Amino acid sequence: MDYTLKEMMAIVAAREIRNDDIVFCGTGISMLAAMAAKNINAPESVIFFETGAIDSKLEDLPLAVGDPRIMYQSSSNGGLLESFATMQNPFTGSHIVGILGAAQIDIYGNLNSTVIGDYHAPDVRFSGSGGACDVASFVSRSIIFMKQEKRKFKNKLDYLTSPGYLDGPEARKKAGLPEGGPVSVVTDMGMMAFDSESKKMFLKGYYPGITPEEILQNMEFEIDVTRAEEITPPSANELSLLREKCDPHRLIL
Amino acid sequence: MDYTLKEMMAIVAAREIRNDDIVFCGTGISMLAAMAAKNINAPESVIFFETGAIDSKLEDLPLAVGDPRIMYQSSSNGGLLESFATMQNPFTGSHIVGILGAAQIDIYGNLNSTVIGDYHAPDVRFSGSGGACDVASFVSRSIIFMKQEKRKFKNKLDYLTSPGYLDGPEARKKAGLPEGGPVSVVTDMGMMAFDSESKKMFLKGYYPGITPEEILQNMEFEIDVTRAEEITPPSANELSLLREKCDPHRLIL
Amino acid sequence: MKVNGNKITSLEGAVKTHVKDGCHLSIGGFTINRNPMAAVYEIIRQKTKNLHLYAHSNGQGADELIGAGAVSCLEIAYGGTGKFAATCIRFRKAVEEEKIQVEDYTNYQMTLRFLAGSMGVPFLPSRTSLGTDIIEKWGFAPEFRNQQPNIPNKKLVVLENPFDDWCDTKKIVLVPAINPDVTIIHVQKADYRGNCRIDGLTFADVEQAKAARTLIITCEELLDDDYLKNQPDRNQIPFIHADAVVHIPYGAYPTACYKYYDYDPVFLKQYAELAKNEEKYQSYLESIYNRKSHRELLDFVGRGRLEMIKADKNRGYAAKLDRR
Amino acid sequence: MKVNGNKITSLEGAVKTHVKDGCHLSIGGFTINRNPMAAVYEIIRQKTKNLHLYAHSNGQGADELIGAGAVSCLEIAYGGTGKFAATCIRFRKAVEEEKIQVEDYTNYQMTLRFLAGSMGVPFLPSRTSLGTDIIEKWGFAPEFRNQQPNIPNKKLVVLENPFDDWCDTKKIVLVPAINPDVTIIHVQKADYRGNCRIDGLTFADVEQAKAARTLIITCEELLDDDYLKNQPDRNQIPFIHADAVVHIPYGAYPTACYKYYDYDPVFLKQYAELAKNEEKYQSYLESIYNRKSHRELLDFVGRGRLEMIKADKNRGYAAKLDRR
Repeated sequence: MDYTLKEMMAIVAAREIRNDDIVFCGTGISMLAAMAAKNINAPESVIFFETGAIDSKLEDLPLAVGDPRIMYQSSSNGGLLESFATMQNPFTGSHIVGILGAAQIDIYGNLNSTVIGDYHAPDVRFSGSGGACDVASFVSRSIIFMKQEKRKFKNKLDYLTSPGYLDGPEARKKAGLPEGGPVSVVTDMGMMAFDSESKKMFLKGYYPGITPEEILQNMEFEIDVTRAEEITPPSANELSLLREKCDPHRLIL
Repeated sequence: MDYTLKEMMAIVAAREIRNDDIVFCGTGISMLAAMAAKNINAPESVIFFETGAIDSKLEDLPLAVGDPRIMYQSSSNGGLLESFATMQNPFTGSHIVGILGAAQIDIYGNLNSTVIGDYHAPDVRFSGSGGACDVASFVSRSIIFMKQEKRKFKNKLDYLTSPGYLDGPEARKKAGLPEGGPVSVVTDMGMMAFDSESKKMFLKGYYPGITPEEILQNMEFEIDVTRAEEITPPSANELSLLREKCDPHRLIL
Repeated sequence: MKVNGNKITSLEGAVKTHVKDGCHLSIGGFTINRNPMAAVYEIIRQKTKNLHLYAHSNGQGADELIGAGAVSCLEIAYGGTGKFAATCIRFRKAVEEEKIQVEDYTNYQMTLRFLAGSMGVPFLPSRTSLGTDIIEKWGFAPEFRNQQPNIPNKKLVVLENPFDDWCDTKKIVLVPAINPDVTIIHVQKADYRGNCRIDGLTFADVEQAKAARTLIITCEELLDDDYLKNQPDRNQIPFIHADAVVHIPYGAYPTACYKYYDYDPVFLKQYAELAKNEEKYQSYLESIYNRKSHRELLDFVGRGRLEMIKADKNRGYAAKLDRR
Repeated sequence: MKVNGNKITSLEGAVKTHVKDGCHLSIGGFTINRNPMAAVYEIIRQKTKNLHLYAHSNGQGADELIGAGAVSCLEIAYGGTGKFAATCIRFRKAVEEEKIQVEDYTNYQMTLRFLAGSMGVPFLPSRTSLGTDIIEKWGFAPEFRNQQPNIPNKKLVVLENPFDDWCDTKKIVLVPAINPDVTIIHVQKADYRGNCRIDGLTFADVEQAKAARTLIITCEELLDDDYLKNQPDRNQIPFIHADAVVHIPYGAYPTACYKYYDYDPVFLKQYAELAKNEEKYQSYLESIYNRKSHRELLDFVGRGRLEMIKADKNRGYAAKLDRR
């Protein structure tokens, strides 16, 4: 089966989504993963956007969470207030899975999407939190997309925008955050999960043709790779649904 | 001119309302006063309800602030959140005049609409604050309807539901309340106002046929009556607009 | 809440499953409008007891629950039904006879409390009630509060503004969140998953709905998913908050349901009369117990009166209704 | 705000009267949707300087104001336009070159800050950002904050929950209210007094509008009072908040306006390209200065492209638009 890395990543993330999940998604590949889950393995899952649309029909792929395509035939069109309240709400929030991306990640799944360098005189400025910090703070679990690069998997973040497990077990609780935190990091080489005790990232799987060593070489910090297994590539069915149902015009893929 | 006391009271209160006022009103005579102002002396004033309707057409007289008649052709149908936020909002709140009623009032215009007797074992229980305390707390000025009775004009309230000037000048500020407070008390015998220095109630006017002494006899506390003048009764024009435009079916009058 | 799927059920089943003795309940509507009356009568019929009821100005529904002895604790802003009863009569009796414990808030405070619950925060701030007995006098004794894990330890808290005098504010009142076990609302339109469209004012229904652990929706019309999704801007509550959907026309009767029917002044006046008399009220309660469903109340009221309160298409209420 | 009366005015006049140098401004919309672009270009044309801009995720509008050098201080959650620029390019440059001072919040925090302003409270609480640098690192130095009477003395405050652990919450973040001098929003429908109807998502427009001292509304369609009052449930902003109403079709172009037109991918892609190049950006700015009105931009873009982005009646966007 011929597939691109982007397709692999979208499918790997989609497989993490279950029926009865409410999926918060952002733009780009995260939107694609949410749509893939809905069209493939979790038809009862519900997609929702921080801008306030829930369960949009999504006949056409949105290019931003402010895209008018998410307003068409949704269950309700609210605003930012409603959407973030839904995440922080104890009853709905516990069903929500967030999909995030970032410029940097550390071993506890904390994310930086604000600056490289000093905050007050940055070398590189990024978009900033947007809703990412809110999602990472509120929802029961989150899936993170990252490029597997040494400068992105950092011992220490230049700026901690969105909370993962902060500095280890109990740290979220101590800081005052709700339970939750990242569960998967999907990269262009494999997938990490987080140890239930130490809350540290470990390698859960690698793509066919990639070795755990290669992944380690593309990270600044060391992670446990003993639990890693090769990840099953996208099936023909997964691929065709992804291509034909989710992004027929190849806007993201 | 023949008129009832209720008509006199509605007209006297209506005269206090100006163009560019946003009038919060409750049920009964307060609704009538607001409608009278709009139909007679302040056509640009805007009526709004704590339930969330602004500038309703009011083709028919509502019998409660939850009456569906206030939902017809309003400018916006929101909810309680929107309406009270509008009162607390610094820009809109400063234009709002509230019309209130109560079971008891004291010399500083504080109101009781909760209980007679001990709060924990009341002799008489009333409806409670509803939005009255919110209105009295937030808006720039309020007009109060009262029956002129000794048991209602009290030295000390059994329960302070809605703040007037609390215990005198500066007291609202000290308590943390926004500026504002009551400006008029309209009764079945006359109208009181509040001294700009002492914040104490004084008699501003009495109805034809009523003397200041009679009014004092119907109050537990003493007020200054030296500034009182006879109040002009409703004109033929005022009366006909009140009767024909505001309450043709005599639901309140 | 239940994320997805078909949530249609019977009223009897929904009340039996969710509204248990001692449960913390809130009901939607305002005074004489859109109270979930069919559900209120069903709760009375099932003789549920010891409810902890959260009301802002839910007049008729709250009064009937209290009158039936279903309520032991009440947090409330206003117990009245406008012209029909300036103070709700069974509410007044129950408080004067010390049959229920009451905690008083303002309408805005109750609304903020539901909003806080729906937002997942422990409190929200406002400047209302500073200097009043709403702050000074607590209906629930501190010991009572400490005994109950599902109510907050304080009625409210006055906080110095931590941002100095930002917004010209020195002090602010924090009111604690409410997360009812169950909220019941009556809406004009819903679908099988629980998307809701309310016509006219929403009162505090949306906040009450989203604050609840379990949401029961009764509706005038049960529609296709597609119908409601064609105008998503008009749907205030998305299905993810809903647990049970019950189709029950005239489900707010004798209170009003904008665009469908008006309140019934005959019923409300009769109710206010008989509520004053112990004996008459007991036989009124018997009549509720003896009915099997809301349908039987409507049959008893009769087509003629229902026709009289039918809403004009344009105005949304019955313009010609005699309300004296 | 102005309570009642006719508020119709020209865009040039509204901007000249209300958007002064140094003014605290917020604009509506989100990334590539319903930004008040006609007003943004008018502000650029009038060479307004030293704006203190409040943005949540107002992508294109915020970036063009920053690119034109109109902004000196920025409070923001997100500077991006989705696929067109993951990080807005002029925003990025301005921050990296330290030409503007930035304070970072989250989207929810910015929304709550506008909500607090609209509600008249100095702050609102949420559990977001605990343990992060959003709390630790302040963009505006304390001295700067103390010098400016119209910004709060603190970026935010972490408070111990005064209701013990009610709602399982030990700590909470309070964010300070924003009351902008001016908010500008672009809506689908408005009337002469300033009643507004927004189709599709409202983003944070309603809160931004109600938080402002002065509200300028630009609209696709200017309608009779009666038209909007026939469906009051759909009007999110009542006229009492409004100061100026400007009728300006395609007023959100090149961003989208649901039910009217889509975003223009050609424009947004070209913009992202030229924003990377100093020289090209200068001549882009010249082209704005040289235009007398938004109309001239639309004429320049041409009927063909406007036709391409025209929204399908049913879907509300241009389904066949080539967005690659």
